[in-house]
Amino acid sequence: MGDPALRPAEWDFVAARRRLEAKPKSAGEKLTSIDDAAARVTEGDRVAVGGCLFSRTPLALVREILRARRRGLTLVRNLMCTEGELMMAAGAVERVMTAWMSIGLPWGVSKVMRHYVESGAVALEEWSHLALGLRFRAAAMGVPFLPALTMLGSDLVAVGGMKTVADPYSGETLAAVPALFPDVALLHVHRADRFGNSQIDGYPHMDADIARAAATVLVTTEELVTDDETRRHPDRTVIPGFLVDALVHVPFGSFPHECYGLYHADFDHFAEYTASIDARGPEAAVGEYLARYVYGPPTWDDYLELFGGERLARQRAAARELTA
Amino acid sequence: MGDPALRPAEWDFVAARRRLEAKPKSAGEKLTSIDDAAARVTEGDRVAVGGCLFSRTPLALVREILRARRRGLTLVRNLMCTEGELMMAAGAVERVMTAWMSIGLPWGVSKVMRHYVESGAVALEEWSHLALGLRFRAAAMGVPFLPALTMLGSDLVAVGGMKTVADPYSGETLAAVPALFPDVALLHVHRADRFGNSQIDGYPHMDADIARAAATVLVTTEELVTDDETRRHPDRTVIPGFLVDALVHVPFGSFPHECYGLYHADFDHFAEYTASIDARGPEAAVGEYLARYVYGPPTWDDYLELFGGERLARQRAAARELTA
Amino acid sequence: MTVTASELLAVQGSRQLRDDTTVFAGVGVPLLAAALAQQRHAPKLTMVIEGGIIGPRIKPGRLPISTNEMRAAYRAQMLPGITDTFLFAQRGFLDYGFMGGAQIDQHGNVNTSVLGPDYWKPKVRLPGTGGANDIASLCKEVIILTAHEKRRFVARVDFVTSPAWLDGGDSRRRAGLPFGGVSRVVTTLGVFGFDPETRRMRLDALHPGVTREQVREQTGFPLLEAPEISVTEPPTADELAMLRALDPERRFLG
Amino acid sequence: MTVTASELLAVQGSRQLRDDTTVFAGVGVPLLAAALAQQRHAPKLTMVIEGGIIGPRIKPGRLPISTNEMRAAYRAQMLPGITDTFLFAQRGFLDYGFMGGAQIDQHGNVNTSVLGPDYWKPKVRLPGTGGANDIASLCKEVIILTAHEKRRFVARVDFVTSPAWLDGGDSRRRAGLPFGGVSRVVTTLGVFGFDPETRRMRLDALHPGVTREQVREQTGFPLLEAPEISVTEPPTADELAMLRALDPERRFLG
Repeated sequence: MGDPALRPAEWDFVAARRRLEAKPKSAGEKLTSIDDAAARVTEGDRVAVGGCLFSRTPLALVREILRARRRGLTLVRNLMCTEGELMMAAGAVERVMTAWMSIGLPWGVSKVMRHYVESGAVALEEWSHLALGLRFRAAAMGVPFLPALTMLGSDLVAVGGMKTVADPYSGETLAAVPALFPDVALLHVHRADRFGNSQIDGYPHMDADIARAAATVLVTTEELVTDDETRRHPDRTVIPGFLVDALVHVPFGSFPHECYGLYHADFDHFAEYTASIDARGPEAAVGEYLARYVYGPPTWDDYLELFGGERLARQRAAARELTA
Repeated sequence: MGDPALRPAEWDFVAARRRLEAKPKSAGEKLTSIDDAAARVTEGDRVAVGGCLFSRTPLALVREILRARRRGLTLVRNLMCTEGELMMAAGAVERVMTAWMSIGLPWGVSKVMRHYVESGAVALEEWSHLALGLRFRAAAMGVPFLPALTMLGSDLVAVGGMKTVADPYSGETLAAVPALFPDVALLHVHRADRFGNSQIDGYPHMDADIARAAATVLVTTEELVTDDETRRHPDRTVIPGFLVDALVHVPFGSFPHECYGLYHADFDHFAEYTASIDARGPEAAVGEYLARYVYGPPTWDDYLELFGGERLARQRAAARELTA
Repeated sequence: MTVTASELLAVQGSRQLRDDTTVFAGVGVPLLAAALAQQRHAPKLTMVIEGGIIGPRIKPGRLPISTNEMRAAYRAQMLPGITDTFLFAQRGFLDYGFMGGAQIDQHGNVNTSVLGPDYWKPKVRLPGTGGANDIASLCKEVIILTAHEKRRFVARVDFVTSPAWLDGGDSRRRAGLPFGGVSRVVTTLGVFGFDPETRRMRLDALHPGVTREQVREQTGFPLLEAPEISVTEPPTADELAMLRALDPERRFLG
Repeated sequence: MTVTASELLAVQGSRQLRDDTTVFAGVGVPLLAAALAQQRHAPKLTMVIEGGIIGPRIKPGRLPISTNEMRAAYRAQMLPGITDTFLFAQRGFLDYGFMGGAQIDQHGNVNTSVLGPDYWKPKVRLPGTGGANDIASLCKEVIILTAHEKRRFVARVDFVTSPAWLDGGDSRRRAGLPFGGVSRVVTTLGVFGFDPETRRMRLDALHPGVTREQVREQTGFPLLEAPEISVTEPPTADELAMLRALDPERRFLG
């Protein structure tokens, strides 16, 4: 668990490229069901999760992967939130690679994270926020590392096993941030056409790099549009269809996390959730939560009904007010 | 002239950063006149030109720099077009760094470029298109080089003096594409507010990287909008105001080159221009052209009158038809 | 109404920011301090937020609780993505990094990762660096705002999450960090700098009514003292009024 | 109407492209060939254009003359910028590179930079690489479309602008290019591949009515020959009709 050595599959750009070369890069149909999409995640996969913290998290995909009882996953996300807590409590994940994990200032340090990490059940491999971003970007660019000026001198270097590189021009020593090629990327976007061409509004987080870095790309979209519509604003497309493997139409696919301009994060829900953890402890409280929200409702619509239409409308109005 | 050695000022990220650190990064007013903007280009500067070929070329700025009779410039642009020919014929430039220079397929190899380069008057330092893009990107990222898999094995390596770097993880040899920090960037955008926040429609070319790479950033804009307007679509902004030094409102600021969605390139004008070069030779023909279009008309409006409102309207309609 | 600890930090912090600059600000007190500076003496200051947000307008009463939410992006000028936002810092565009800290040591290094000697078997697992390491590595100048408590001010942090002057002297430069470093620590007791040679923390100014003894008692290592220790100006009525208008529900002002 | 050289190249080139793939295509005949393939047998082909354009619809009669203009971007699916477009190739997303060439040698290397022995004192200065070097370095497979003339087919190019198999054998891999390489040269006389060991150019197929002698006469180096040299299918009426509809003004078809 406490192995600081980088696993070669993370930075092996030759193998990662051969994997892409062997795969069809089709402009054809990508639309499918959420369970068909989730079935492409297999035991032991390194899974990169798009969005950031409680923003544009692909929760419908995360939920479906948990329902499929996947095990032994490595979860990679720059800032982790409740999706990480659910994955830990469900026993799906044995390692997380992240820069930060909790929910947000008002809810303090994540008790779930502390429980599973301090007990040794899950290894938390910490990288700086930029370093994780550059790991995805290096992979997106098809190179094994990117030079940078961050993380040097800190104790984070030893945690992840980052090396340095000498600039061949000046001789200066730079961080050599290693590429991170995920097996699968999970992403949630604002709109896409059935061929997978995907557009994001507002803050783009790291999704574009993650999509290019991963061997398999699964996308859920708030809105499904015709390709005439995506072609009307090609400068809004951030993920081209040829690299998408599966697309699922899931309105409110990030809820109770937010989706920029469409719905605000449900802080009341976070407060209930953390109050329950405070009262009953991580295992019992999150166990109940999983039963109620993940294993119980068969479909995402059933899941959303637990929140109710009024709650969804309220969160939609809050987002509109802030972005109008 | 034929010196293949990289000049340290191109890749010295420490000096380039110190230069930025010493400069105010203000959210204040950036609006000024075209001659005040052009005056910030000084003798011997390394000048990066935004857009690409005959698309979104900052021609109003180029014209004003020629009117100010700057000399000894190094011109950097990924694909060069008539702006490079004018700079060469005016004696403003002693070196160009580019991947390609001419106008376009129908007009053959640039006779102006051949004349000035084959005679030794101007050095043409050739880099691959991606390598030039990565040179700007390395500078934009504040690092001295970026690893890549391009240009290796070709004779271009020796032309620019590119070195290689060993990946510290796999041991593989990669190209180490050196940063290129320009003294000045010249850019033309679709819309900006008076504080310099700039938005581009359609293909973004390399402008965002160039803006981050340069020590001084000069921008012309088709449309001047309020900052309420830029703030309405913050996900459209590609250059933040704090890095812009001077902004000038110049409608049709790229003409007879194109501006995506706003006006089509004037191929008839290119045909007249190249016919004149075919007839009279580069020095005489471009000399006349400079007198008529650059040194003659005192203002950009006077310049545009040489084309006439009907021509501008025709080119506008052609662009609308292709992007509606 | 008396001045709370958070109000004092926000006001004293805001005074550190000059006009015509950029500041990479964390949510909570740092963002409040930056917004106050922008309203009061630095109208041409640009705020940059880790979620990939440039130049937002902070809406009074709607302060964000995370760097990745719509309230943090309210009326922003640009939303360039997280990686590219940090790269602005790496290139040299971001003048100030404005951050808090769980544990800080005599050379300004901050720990927000783990308590205890073994990273892989932590006594207490903290949330992690987020962007703090990057801000500390890349901004032109870092200013830390923190409550001054003995358990926070330790001789050596358990884990260097965010590097300041590392082991002092030129160790930061030697580690491959040619730029930046912590210039100021603004606490509830005073304002601190670092000796330019040893890079050890130095008391520069006390807040009104605070004694050197109080500072020593709340600091877990020997502090240097500037030749002349000044006393800070207390928050003015103007500053407090502006600040309180930004957070009328006192979600961050306590 | 007889089949012109450009029509022959476009049709034979289009047949090289499989469905469910991506092709980085230069303007002119390569783009026409890709558009023909998309219409005829590869509807799920994505065209990628150097100006930073993905998935355009090529508008009949409005063919672009440069990779950086609105006709090349007509109804595109994405406009990611030039550098990022090449990076798709570097990552391995682009199956085919489809390009022309001024001068080509027995190992498939192409020169579009200078004629004469001294780069800095060129006898003739050509426009330069543009993205050709990158396409040749980065695409999974490169297909060259060119008129077959003795002055173009030389033993060794004056200057290697775009690397194919360099000096043959494993010299491409040793130069640091682990991927790609030229797989096919489609000319006005036939279709050529490369010996997998020596990486020397090899005649694989002749166009109908072309003899080996004609090929040898127009080639400035000794050609290998495949054990069985096939004859290509002539362009069909369907192919020609579709192709001609794309370029009714015959701006590229001659």
